[in-house]
Amino acid sequence: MSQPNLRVKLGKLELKNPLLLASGTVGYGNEISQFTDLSKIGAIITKSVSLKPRKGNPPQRIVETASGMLNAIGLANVGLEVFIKEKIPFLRDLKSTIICNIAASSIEEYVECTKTLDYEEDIKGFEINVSCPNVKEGGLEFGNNPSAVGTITEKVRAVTDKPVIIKLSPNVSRISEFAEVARAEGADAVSVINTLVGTAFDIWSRKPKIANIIGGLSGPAIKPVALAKVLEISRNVDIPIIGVGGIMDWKDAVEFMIAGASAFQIGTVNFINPQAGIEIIEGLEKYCRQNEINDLSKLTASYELPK
Amino acid sequence: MSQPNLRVKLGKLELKNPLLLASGTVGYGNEISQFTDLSKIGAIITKSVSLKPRKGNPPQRIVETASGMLNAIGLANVGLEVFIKEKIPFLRDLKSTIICNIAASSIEEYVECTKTLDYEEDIKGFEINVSCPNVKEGGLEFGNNPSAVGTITEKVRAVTDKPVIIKLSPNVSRISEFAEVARAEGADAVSVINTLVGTAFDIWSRKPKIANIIGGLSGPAIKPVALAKVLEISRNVDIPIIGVGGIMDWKDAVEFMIAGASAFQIGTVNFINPQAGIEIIEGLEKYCRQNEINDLSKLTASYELPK
Amino acid sequence: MVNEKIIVKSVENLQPNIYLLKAEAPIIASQIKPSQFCNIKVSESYFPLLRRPFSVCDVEGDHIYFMFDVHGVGTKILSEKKSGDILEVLGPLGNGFNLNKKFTRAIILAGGLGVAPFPLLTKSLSDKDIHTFIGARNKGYVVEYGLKNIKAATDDGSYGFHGNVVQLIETEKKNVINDTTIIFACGPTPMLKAVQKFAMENNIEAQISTECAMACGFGICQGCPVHSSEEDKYFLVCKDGPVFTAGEIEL
Amino acid sequence: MVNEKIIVKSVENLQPNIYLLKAEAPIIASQIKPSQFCNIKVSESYFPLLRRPFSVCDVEGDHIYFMFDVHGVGTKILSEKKSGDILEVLGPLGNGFNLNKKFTRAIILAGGLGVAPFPLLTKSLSDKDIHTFIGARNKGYVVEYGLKNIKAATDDGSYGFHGNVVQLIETEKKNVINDTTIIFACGPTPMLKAVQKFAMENNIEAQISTECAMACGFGICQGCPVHSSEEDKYFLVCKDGPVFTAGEIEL
Ligand SMILES: Cc1cc2nc3c(=O)[nH]c(=O)nc-3n(C[C@H](O)[C@H](O)[C@H](O)COP(=O)(O)OP(=O)(O)OC[C@H]3O[C@@H](n4cnc5c(N)ncnc54)[C@H](O)[C@@H]3O)c2cc1C
Ligand SMILES: Cc1cc2nc3c(=O)[nH]c(=O)nc-3n(C[C@H](O)[C@H](O)[C@H](O)COP(=O)(O)OP(=O)(O)OC[C@H]3O[C@@H](n4cnc5c(N)ncnc54)[C@H](O)[C@@H]3O)c2cc1C
Ligand SMILES: Cc1cc2nc3c(=O)[nH]c(=O)nc-3n(C[C@H](O)[C@H](O)[C@H](O)COP(=O)(O)O)c2cc1C
Ligand SMILES: Cc1cc2nc3c(=O)[nH]c(=O)nc-3n(C[C@H](O)[C@H](O)[C@H](O)COP(=O)(O)O)c2cc1C
Ligand code: FES
Ligand code: FES
Repeated sequence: MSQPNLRVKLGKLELKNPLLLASGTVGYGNEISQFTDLSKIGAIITKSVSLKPRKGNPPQRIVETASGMLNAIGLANVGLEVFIKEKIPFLRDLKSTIICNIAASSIEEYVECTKTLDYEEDIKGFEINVSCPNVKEGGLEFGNNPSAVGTITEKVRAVTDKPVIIKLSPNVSRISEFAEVARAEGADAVSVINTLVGTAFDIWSRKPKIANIIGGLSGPAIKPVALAKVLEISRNVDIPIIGVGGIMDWKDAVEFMIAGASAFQIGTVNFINPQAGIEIIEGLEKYCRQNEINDLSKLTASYELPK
Repeated sequence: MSQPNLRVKLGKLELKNPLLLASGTVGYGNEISQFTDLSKIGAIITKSVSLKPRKGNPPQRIVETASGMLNAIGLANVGLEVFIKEKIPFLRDLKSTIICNIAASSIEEYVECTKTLDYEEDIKGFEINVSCPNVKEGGLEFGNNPSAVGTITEKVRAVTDKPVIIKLSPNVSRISEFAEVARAEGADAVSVINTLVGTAFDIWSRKPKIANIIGGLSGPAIKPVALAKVLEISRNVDIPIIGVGGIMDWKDAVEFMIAGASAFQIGTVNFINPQAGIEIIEGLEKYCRQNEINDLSKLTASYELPK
Repeated sequence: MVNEKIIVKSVENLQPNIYLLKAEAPIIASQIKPSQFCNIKVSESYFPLLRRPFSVCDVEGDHIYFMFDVHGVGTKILSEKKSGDILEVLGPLGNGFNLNKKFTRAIILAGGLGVAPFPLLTKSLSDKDIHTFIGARNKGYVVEYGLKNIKAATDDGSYGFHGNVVQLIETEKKNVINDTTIIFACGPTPMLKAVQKFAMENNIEAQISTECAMACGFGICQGCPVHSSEEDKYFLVCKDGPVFTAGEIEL
Repeated sequence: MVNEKIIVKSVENLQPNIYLLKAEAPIIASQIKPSQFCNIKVSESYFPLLRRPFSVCDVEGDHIYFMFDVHGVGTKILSEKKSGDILEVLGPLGNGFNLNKKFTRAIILAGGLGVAPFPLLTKSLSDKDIHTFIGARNKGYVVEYGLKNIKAATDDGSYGFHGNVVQLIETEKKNVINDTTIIFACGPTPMLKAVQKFAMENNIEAQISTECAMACGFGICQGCPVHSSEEDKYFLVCKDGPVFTAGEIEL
């Protein structure tokens, strides 16, 4: 069989394949580029950037849990200026498709960041993080309030013609309501899901294992939850979905696409297997050949549900 | 050091120790009683009972996930009549403390079940399941709606003087709102958490791995989420908490008590280690001695949080 | 039913991908009946989380045998066990074949790893006239361990009859079926359905040993339903089964 | 930095709970510097999920050594590795000790498993005058493998000096400190704090090798911050460290 077509289209966003590197799990690409050819993957979503640099949370920031990990990095990032001056050029030279993830503490900050970055032609799209559980001011609050998500989407949409992806929080009852607001306000796609709120305690010191007290749960442990959220949106809202949560190999990626995802992101697995991205793309090609799928995008929402 | 005191008090409910067997994970006690002396544990919470018998969902009802499992049993149960005639006498003879979990599709059904069971002196309390993700009519809907939970609590409270425990759904943004409603309407305690909504697909058949499409995620995978929910309630609402979610050994149990739980339940672990209950109680005693805790209840909410 | 710590004695290959695990298990060995099963904790940790159910394949004194193929993570771990390793095993579980019946001839129908329970059955039917029919994907999956009077079928015809085991018995029924025959069958669900049909058509009693996903294996999780063909209710495979009469259940 | 598949050659006990793992790792062996580390995938599966970071303890030709104690699930699995097992190892990671300095004498301060990086350092300082001070819980945790000119301290006095390693160096400083001395220290954080204080008071350079929870080990997760003592910012232990000068960081 001929080489299967891995290209996918999400609203205005076209990608050579559906594999994206999740924001915050590959920094700005420097380190991971030693293991994964960033020109071969669908896109890299850069670490959440904010207007001003953020120092991040004090240690301990991470802890392992059963088939997962908790993190409370606190959106440590270099800030808009350094990001533009130093990080973008590096990624440009690697010929990688850049999607810029923006995290802010106010609607104005979201808008200002988007406006400024819109001029950067190397940035092919924006992922708006309305759902980081680890920053006091904004994050969670926005993420769990449909009208706030609506306003952010609307305001960001107004200042850029580039693809806008809204990254949704899983810590809600009906995520499809949020996806619907995003769609209505002109988002090109939604990323589903960010981390689940979790914590862990040391039973001897009685202190939380991470300094921020609560953190975001990621990894294989959350895959069933992420899949259910993707499926819920796929069955109720007409918007492209980028699935994320616990993907470790190509089988998990296929599972997300079947459940409704047009593309997917890998996060935690990058820490354990920095070659995962390339291996997953190869696995997808093999799967397509085995199942005579000439166009991978046909897999999206191909679930067969009992009546 | 002398034998530590394991007794705990939750509102009107007094237990010889804080270990409860979670509803739906030990049926009505018959089978587990071959491994665990039911007179030695805090209490057994019986499988959710409804007015009429429920056949339950078709196969496949369960599937293993990373450090967890999905289930969609569909509240299969013998119904109120058989429960009273056959199940209660058996447990009475074993001298075990019985807490009866009630699941219903309407507020009226909750009330009627409670009324009828209130006459059974062997039932020492009620756990009201407003949060089963696997029944179409009711369950989830109630569980994600604070006013519904308020009404159910109020109505059930009105027909019994026995301890009433509301079992909360984790599939919400702020679980403390629900705990507060339960408290305000007179609940003695809240059980936190029921399972998380999840799913899984077979990548070859493209069918969901469980016939009900979505199921409830339980096991070690969800422990960080359950702990965060317990902590959130402990910090915001003045009501005793029964922690549940991913407890596999005494260390996990201690972690839940530190995070705010006055008692805890074990569920999934019963399937893997039917002696877990007794082992955990022994572990708690040992921990108390090592740390010179003469009264286990002092552990509840003993967390030390950074400023 | 006990939760016995059993000691692995050996793990040998019967075929490249098929293993026979021998373990010292005095309690279970003394209680087990043909086609009862055990729920095995394959590792000391909680990875994988759930136990794995396996029929007891054979018994020798204090020793029991499990026969399995490497299917996924759990069977992979089992296949790597070494002599001296300890396994926590819950058993005997479920109801085995019902042998308190008047019959002189036993027809054993096994599909794939469905052969697993039959060495033990064969032993306990020493006084009966046994005809064994086994079906396998190909020559490399045919296992004759502990069986008697065997006729084999392979899907690809690489060994014995070319076809499946139910097609094979069709061609042989004249010679093997009499009025005091009972069929004992175990294998994948499609095969068991065919056996149900075959038993009906030839109206002979068939006892079928079923398989399904399980968590606890002893009746507390309600995870293993199979629908009754008489009433609108579910049986539990682990407690009411795994053996059912062909007429009892809807597969 | 590579993700090398290394082949375990042996795992031996140096003390009842302390292990030395030898593995064939040509690439890492040829690149590693003292106190750089590797992030080891201890199992083929994703249990445990994260890799485990370990200093390279020693190098012999194509072989590298790791020294560790059984602490939790990951080190337990490592301690059970057999000759021939394959490990995926990411390394060399971080910056090792800075040896491009003018010094004639090296004082090695090791607390507990903090001895791990020093056999390799000792080898590479063959031309220097080395004084090694090691501290351990008790006799059963004292490891002298690959070290030179050793003085030991134990918390319970069961071997050598009764006290910790920093108290020991206090009593010895007259004899060992001169103006071209550098301290190389590794151990638990409380000990490293004491070393910072000691170095300050006696104003000698100290290079301390730190430890903290890590996910990736190579700079992408931001999980391993340590606060700078000069500016209001965090270094990353895995990338900017694990070795820092005593004055650089706030522990
Ligand atoms: C009563 C009973 C008796 C059995 N006897 C034998 C036997 O003697 N020899 C043998 O080789 N196999 C037997 N099986 C099937 C055996 O349990 C599965 O092959 C095994 O659980 C696969 O585990 P895994 O981790 O290797 O596969 P995975 O696919 O990794 O398992 C994932 C999950 O699916 C479940 N699962 C996967 N396949 C099956 C299956 N076919 N049946 C039930 N659950 C499954 C596992 O238990 C686990 O919970 C029996 C099953 C049952 C129910
Ligand atoms: C740069 C560096 C070099 C190290 N070198 C060595 C060495 O040479 N020899 C040695 O014995 N130990 C060394 N350690 C500590 C070693 O990484 C831990 O002992 C090991 O990770 C414990 O894993 P576990 O699964 O056995 O313990 P668990 O407690 O089960 O681990 C749970 C989680 O906590 C983390 N963790 C637990 N203890 C530590 C610790 N002390 N430091 C960092 N993370 C920890 C684990 O990595 C894992 O993510 C080093 C640590 C770092 C950061
Ligand atoms: C250490 C870490 C840092 C993260 N930082 C961010 C971030 O800055 N912005 C963001 O939108 N998501 C962030 N995430 C969430 C991931 O992008 C992803 O949504 C989540 O980890 C689930 O995917 P996974 O299970 O594959 O890791 C972070 C996750 C981890 C583990
Ligand atoms: C198979 C299964 C059946 C369950 N049935 C019920 C039920 O009938 N009623 C209920 O309130 N909770 C039910 N639960 C939820 C458990 O009581 C518990 O809240 C959940 O499993 C989390 O705890 P665990 O991780 O220790 O299992 C069930 C859980 C499982 C795994
Ligand atoms: S497997 Fe649990 S009830 Fe049958
Ligand atoms: S461990 Fe990931 S950045 Fe240091």
